[in-house]
Amino acid sequence: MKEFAGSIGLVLNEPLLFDKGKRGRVGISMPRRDVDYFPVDEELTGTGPDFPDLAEIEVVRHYTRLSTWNFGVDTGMYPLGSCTMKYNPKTNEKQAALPGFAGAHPLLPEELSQGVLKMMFELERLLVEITGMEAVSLQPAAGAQGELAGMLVFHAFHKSRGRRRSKIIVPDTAHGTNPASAALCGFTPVKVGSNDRGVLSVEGVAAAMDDDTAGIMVTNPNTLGFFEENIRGIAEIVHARGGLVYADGANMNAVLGIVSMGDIGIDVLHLNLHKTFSTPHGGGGPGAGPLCVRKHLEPFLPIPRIVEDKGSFRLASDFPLSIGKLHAFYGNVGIMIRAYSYILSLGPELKRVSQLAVLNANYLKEKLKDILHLAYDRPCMHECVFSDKLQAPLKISTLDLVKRLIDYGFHPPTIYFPLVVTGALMIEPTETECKEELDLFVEALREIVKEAAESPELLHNAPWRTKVRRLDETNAARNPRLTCAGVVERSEE
Amino acid sequence: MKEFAGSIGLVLNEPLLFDKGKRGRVGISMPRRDVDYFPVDEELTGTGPDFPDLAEIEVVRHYTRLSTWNFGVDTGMYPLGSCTMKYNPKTNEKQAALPGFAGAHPLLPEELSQGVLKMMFELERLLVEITGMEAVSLQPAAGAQGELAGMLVFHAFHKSRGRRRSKIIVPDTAHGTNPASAALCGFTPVKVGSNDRGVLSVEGVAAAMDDDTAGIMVTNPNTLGFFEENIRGIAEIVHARGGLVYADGANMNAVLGIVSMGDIGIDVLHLNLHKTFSTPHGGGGPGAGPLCVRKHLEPFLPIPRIVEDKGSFRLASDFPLSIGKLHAFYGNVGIMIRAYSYILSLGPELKRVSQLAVLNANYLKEKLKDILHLAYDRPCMHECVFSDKLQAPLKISTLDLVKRLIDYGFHPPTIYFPLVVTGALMIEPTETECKEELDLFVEALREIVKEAAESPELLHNAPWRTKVRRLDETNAARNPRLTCAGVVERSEE
Amino acid sequence: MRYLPHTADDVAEMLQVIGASSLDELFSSIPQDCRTKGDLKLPGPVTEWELNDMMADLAQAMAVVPDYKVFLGAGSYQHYIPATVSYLLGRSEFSTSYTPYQPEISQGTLQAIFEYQTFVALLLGMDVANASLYDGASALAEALLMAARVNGLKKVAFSSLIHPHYRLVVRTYLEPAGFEIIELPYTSEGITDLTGLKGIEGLAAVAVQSPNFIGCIENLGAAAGLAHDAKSLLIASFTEPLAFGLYRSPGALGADICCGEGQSFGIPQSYGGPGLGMFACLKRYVRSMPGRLVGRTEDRDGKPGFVLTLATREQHIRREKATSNICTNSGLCAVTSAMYMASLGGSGLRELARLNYDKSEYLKNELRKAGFGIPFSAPTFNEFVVELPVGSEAVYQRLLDRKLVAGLPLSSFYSGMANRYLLCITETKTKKDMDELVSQLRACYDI
Amino acid sequence: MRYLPHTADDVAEMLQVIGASSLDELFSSIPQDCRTKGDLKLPGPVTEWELNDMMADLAQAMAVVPDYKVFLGAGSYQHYIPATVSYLLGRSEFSTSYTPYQPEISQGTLQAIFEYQTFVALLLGMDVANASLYDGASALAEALLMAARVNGLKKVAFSSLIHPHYRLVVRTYLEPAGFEIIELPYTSEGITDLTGLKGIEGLAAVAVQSPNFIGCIENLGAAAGLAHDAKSLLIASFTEPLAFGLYRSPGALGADICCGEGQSFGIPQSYGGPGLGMFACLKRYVRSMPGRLVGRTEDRDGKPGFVLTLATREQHIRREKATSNICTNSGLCAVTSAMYMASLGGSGLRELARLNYDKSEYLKNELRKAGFGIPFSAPTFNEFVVELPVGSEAVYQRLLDRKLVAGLPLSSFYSGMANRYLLCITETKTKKDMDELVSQLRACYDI
Ligand SMILES: Cc1ncc(COP(=O)(O)O)c(C=O)c1O
Ligand SMILES: Cc1ncc(COP(=O)(O)O)c(C=O)c1O
Repeated sequence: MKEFAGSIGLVLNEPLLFDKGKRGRVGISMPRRDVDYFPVDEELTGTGPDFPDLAEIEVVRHYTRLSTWNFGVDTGMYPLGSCTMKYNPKTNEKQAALPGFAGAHPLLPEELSQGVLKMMFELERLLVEITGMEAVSLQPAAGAQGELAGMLVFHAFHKSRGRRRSKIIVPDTAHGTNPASAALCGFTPVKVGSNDRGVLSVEGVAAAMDDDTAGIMVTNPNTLGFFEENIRGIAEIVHARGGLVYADGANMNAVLGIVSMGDIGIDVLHLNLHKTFSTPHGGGGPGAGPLCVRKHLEPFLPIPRIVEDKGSFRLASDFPLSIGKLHAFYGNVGIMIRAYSYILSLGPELKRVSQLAVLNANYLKEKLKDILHLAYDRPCMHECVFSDKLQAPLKISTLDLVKRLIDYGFHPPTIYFPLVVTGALMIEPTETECKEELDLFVEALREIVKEAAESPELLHNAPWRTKVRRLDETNAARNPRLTCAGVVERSEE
Repeated sequence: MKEFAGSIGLVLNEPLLFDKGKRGRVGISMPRRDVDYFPVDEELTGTGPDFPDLAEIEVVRHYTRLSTWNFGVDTGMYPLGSCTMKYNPKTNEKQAALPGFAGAHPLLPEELSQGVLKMMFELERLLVEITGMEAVSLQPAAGAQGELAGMLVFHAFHKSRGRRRSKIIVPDTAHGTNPASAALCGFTPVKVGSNDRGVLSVEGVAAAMDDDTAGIMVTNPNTLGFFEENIRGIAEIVHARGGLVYADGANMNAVLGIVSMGDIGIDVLHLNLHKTFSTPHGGGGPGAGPLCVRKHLEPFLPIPRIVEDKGSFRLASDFPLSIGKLHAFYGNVGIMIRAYSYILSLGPELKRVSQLAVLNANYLKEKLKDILHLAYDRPCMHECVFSDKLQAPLKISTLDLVKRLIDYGFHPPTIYFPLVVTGALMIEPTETECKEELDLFVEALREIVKEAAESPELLHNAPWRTKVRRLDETNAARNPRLTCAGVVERSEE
Repeated sequence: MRYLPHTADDVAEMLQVIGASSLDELFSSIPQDCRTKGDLKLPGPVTEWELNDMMADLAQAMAVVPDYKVFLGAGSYQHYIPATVSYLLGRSEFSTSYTPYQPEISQGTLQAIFEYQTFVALLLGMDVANASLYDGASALAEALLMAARVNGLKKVAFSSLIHPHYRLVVRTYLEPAGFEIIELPYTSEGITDLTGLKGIEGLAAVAVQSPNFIGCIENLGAAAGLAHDAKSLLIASFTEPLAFGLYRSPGALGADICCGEGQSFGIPQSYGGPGLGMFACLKRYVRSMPGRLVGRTEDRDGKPGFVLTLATREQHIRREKATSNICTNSGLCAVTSAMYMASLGGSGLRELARLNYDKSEYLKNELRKAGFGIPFSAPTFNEFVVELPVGSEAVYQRLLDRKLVAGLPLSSFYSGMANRYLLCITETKTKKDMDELVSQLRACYDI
Repeated sequence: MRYLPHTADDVAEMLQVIGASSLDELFSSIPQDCRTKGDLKLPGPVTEWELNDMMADLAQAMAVVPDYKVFLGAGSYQHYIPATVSYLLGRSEFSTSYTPYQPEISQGTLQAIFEYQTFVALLLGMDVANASLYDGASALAEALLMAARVNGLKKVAFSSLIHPHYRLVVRTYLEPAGFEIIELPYTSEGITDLTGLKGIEGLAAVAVQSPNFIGCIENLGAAAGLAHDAKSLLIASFTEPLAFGLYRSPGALGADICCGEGQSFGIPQSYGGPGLGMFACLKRYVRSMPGRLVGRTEDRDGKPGFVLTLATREQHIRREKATSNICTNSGLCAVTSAMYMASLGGSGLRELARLNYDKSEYLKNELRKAGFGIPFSAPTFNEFVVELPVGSEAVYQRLLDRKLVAGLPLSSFYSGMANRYLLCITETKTKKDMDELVSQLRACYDI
């Protein structure tokens, strides 16, 4: 057997912060007091929260140890379908940390903020070129907020035409944020199914589309990894009934420089900078979810917008049709800097990013389809969806398969999504994985599938080598313990 | 049993770099070529070395994974006697990385180098105040080079007085670098033993000192953790016979602000910035070993020296008695910046550093002396030396004891040094460990000592939880494999 | 290109396995009329070194310390960030990992977030906190939506002294869904005028910010009383959590939901984002909470560990019935703030908060002594309003030329606030900085 | 103080365990007359924030890019350093660990150094390399000492075109131990004049640097022939290892020991240190080598792993009989250079070396075209000597005022080199930078 990455090594235990420390220590350099004490209204003051006092070394060791319990992209392959866990270039971190950016106050007078404003303005232009859309707002703080912004644009668009529509078409393969975002705006999602090729049909959409429907939310390529090949026809139908077409661009990594979203009937699109544009996920954020629209929807974009005036830049809010503000300031500028750096570093080679992402996914699909059931046996885009159908007779579930992958040194793929595939296993290798790594991943899955037949308990009880084994999620939800016991004691009743 | 830091977790395997990569990849951003190709003499050019070509992600993962196989001060307690593995403040790293420092060329005209020159000049002044010596050269690149510089000063001093002495007194407790450094200068080390209190006696030194002896090298506090209480008497004897007194200052962490080396008869002293002054060890360097001398030896210090001229600084080399240059430029400036930052951050609190270092060592000594044999049962300075005497009847060696400590999440102490204690176990906790950590360490050793009696195989085969188990060092030395097999193939014969 | 590991050979071999003759052929499922015409017209690729220069140029064009003294707060605060925090959060195991859906290999993030939840609950005096929301503004919107869910009502009231941007964000979130929003006026002391609350029926929540936008400490206790009398929830919003190192926590004063911006705690200002939406509430409302939650549990061997929990509130399970659409949140910022809070400790937090208070009181005093007006009498934390004599716009501009940003002009935010400026003083401003500001102001006004 | 974790209670409890009444009492074994009188008169303590300001001020007072264009090499080279390298070596498992005496928990450092040894051996065309020495200068001294040990002789010869500082360091190391050192002159082409070697008896080693101090490629093959004829070893020294991406390696040309400075490979210049002493030799001499060595072996379970090996050469075992006194070396710099070499790869190394060559040839050409003298005709790598018309000191100073550091004046290093300057061009200099230099020089001389 080949040597896989998973191994046994020394990883240290570490208690909760709240079980450490001693009153009177300090882990920060207390700034010099160069003024006197002033009187303070004792009625208003409290004793301050009961945080533990720790020395600097205790803080450093605590988080150093914690970090070693985590898997990251730098640790190994992270084939999370729908999530594009590509390599996060280190130079981007350096740019975002430049004091001129990191230390900039958002309410500085515009003449003192030209650097950031220019960067944002140019990033908008770059995203216009990449998506084929016509105007961009960088304000949404993540994909889901981008979706919300998009839905608000739908709402505002219809309102501007003096109507209020209550429904929205959402395919059954959609990410959960899509219906949730629609609902937040007061829309009722109407589900449509995909055809036997795993894509939406024009007829299916036509049947659902009516005059009370604000439009449709599609994900393209969709979460089964297929390009919605009928998108133009669908857009025509929707537009004909006065609706708009929204595209969830979480999967843009498949089609950079390949598909111009503006040309295929999409009116509104959000991007995930923390997917396609390489900004790190940070264990769950922060991200950024720019909203891209066609010209006729530009008046609805969030304010403030960045406007160029003879080579200098300012923030403008005089857009009466705007959906308003979504963020306390202008969105996640630190993330924009990273994405901007990434785009400049690749330039027109961005197209190759998608080509290789799709190459990697199809390669895995070919190499794995004899051992894992392929939900739809046809060429895929940047990800492909398998299921546990072949292993089910052995009483091996998707969960068992992927937990065992951990022992081999790989992060599990996305599982049980999209919902339309039972026991789904959604693999997106991304373009930053090299062929050898893919081959190793294939070999690991081959071993695991063999183990499934020969020693199923290896899978049922996997992972074996992690800091903790499978965790009791049921009890966690039944008796939620959400803060350190004994520390937060607010006697409620 | 308490929960100790040692645990099992996911640590990934990683092959050798030379088993990775593929011709045509690149992990660096190739700078733009803005000039033509010029002719090159083909006779002189080669094919270049056969390094593997790797993508950036491969390099990042490789070293990320390798790093997780290492223990560092940020990982846990590192009680290495004689090595002062204290916490390395992160802010010092930040200072050393400032572009004005990190990017400075050493041959810049002096008027363009005032920042670094001032820092170095001031650091010398600070070390003068801290040691009580009178002049400092920052040039030696590590402790051993400081020792060599000191021996060269001895040599030059005697030469300047028209004599050449061939011997030097070195206590049997000395670190191996002391006799090696002396020998490098052509001195023959003469061993003297310590008395039953673990220190040198005046008589012992008097008996060894003669007119062919250049002087003595002491370590104070010595490597048994004791202050050489007879140092003044010893210095008198040595001085009376025309010799000089050298002190290895590797153990200065015990006596900052407590002992003024210049006042107790020391003529030459080296410091280890990477011990006492918190600069990180980097897995074996780089360090810095400044040389401090009394006034009468200042003319012998290495050149160039930093000289102040009406508030500006320059490098001066017009010191005819100087021992010469030791370093291509001025020594390890990056390390000096860190030490300078450390000293400024502590200021007069440096004394408390030593007080707490000694407190910690004595605390451990008290807490452990019933289970481990104490080589000398008396109050110690910043470190204390135990041995495996109590465990020997159980066929448990020092090595077994400390390898088992790894399973408990602690780095082993220094072992089998100093040589005068058989099976020595030398513990230096340093001041940056808190009481709870010391208590945990004590408890771990108590468990281990219990295991030694109850299940000795746990110790003999320890460590259990590391990436590799005990390694075959004999075969490594017998059949040295010092480069990747199959990669370096220079057919020699 | 260093980010793309494929050699020509790799591509050829892989295409062969797939059975495609070219990279282009991989996209054959995309109809021709959906293809981009021509190549992307993008600048670059630039090298890493060119990028360094370009970005340094842009960064250079920003007014930051040490060149500028910036007395701005108003929702974004300049606080010192320890080198330890920057180092630790840069460890790739934290920064390059995904949302911890696979708990066995995400215990680092999970424990760190669990501890963050504990810190936030302690800080705000609440029972539970979530794993973060985007920022203070959307957190307030989510809080109002949550209160509406809890009470089944679509009418809310908020103070006009809540950060004006936050109020705009709330309107963006709530108005399309048909909410009614009542804005409460403010008193001459600089706090919310709650008297109007009395008559209102069917109110889901009352939201007040303390310290409020103009730096004043609100009477949260009174607000809680009135809100609870009206059977509605009190939502306490904030932009400067450091205040709770000195002033009583919203929880102690009766808030039901507490939310705000955590940027002050170790997160760079970064021109306003990413920030950290802190969000906490009473235990009884936890199942209505938006956002992720980390909970403690045990593994198969009985070993303690952490998992994402109560996911049935969330969009990936509940889809359109979710308590919120939030998915990616501000995980790394939450961890950052936990690192910062751990570094401060309880003692450090109290000391630093007091120092912020005393410094700003010093400036307030000096300005008063110099004859400038302090229009609002309510106690403040590290921000307060100064009223300059007429002609302040020109003075402000002159100070800018001298690299002093003398606070935020309030005239565009509130009517009747001409010549009023919101000044912020944190520990990063020295006595000397403040004396300089006062003396420059005096010089400009010839006093 | 954040570095000192002891609370007053801790101290009291611990003193009680020890049986001491005060911290002072812990030092009772130190005679009173050995005690420091009074307190340390040190500035500070300064806060982290004050330190930031102080150090930024000092760093500001240095001439570095982008403000200055520095055409200096001469043993310290400005090369681009990838952000990846800085990040990776900053991981505390690498930076805060000790010398890997405990191999089970030091495999990261050990494998990285083993790979470094392999890189260096490949680069230099040698069999084995050690784990590093301090810098190029002491590495040369150690090489000469080693040759003396191998041959049992105390006479050595070195080229006068070895870096002048290195020659000084060699003298410092060798002269007190009674060595005889012969310095070889140089030819008008700019390389070592080896003719004098013929007659010398009892020579332990001949040392030549290539590219030499004035940038020229030496005839190492001829030197090897002559050295070996004289039964001595050829030591090849270097300051710019990037040259071996283009030119043949010293090993291929017959060197027995090869040593030099590795700073070029990813290590910041830092005003000259820390650097990286690279050191390699033929297998047959390995047991005479100074410094640490990492070797491959197996653990109890037969699993491959790495250890420090051949320690019997070293001071901690052999004490005064050791092959050298070196203990702490440049471990982290060695790892850094390995990270850099891994990032370049073989293809990148060749490409980058060629780019350095072509850029410097471009400047050489432009200078020549402008009428300036190129006194030495031997091929160079990325450094070469230009001869300016008389009055060059004033011109040099005028360029300094324009933030151009126009190379290193050679007059203080060699007689007969008035008006000669050693210019260095790496990939960090653009065509524009070079054109600017030439045009400024022309302007100064009115040509
Ligand atoms: C297809 C799809 N849409 C939307 C989202 C939501 O993006 P975010 O998590 O940034 O809010 C995701 C994220 O997982 C996704 O995969
Ligand atoms: C007592 C003593 N002296 C000298 C040295 C040598 O210092 P360096 O390793 O910096 O050369 C050491 C290092 O371990 C030491 O412990």
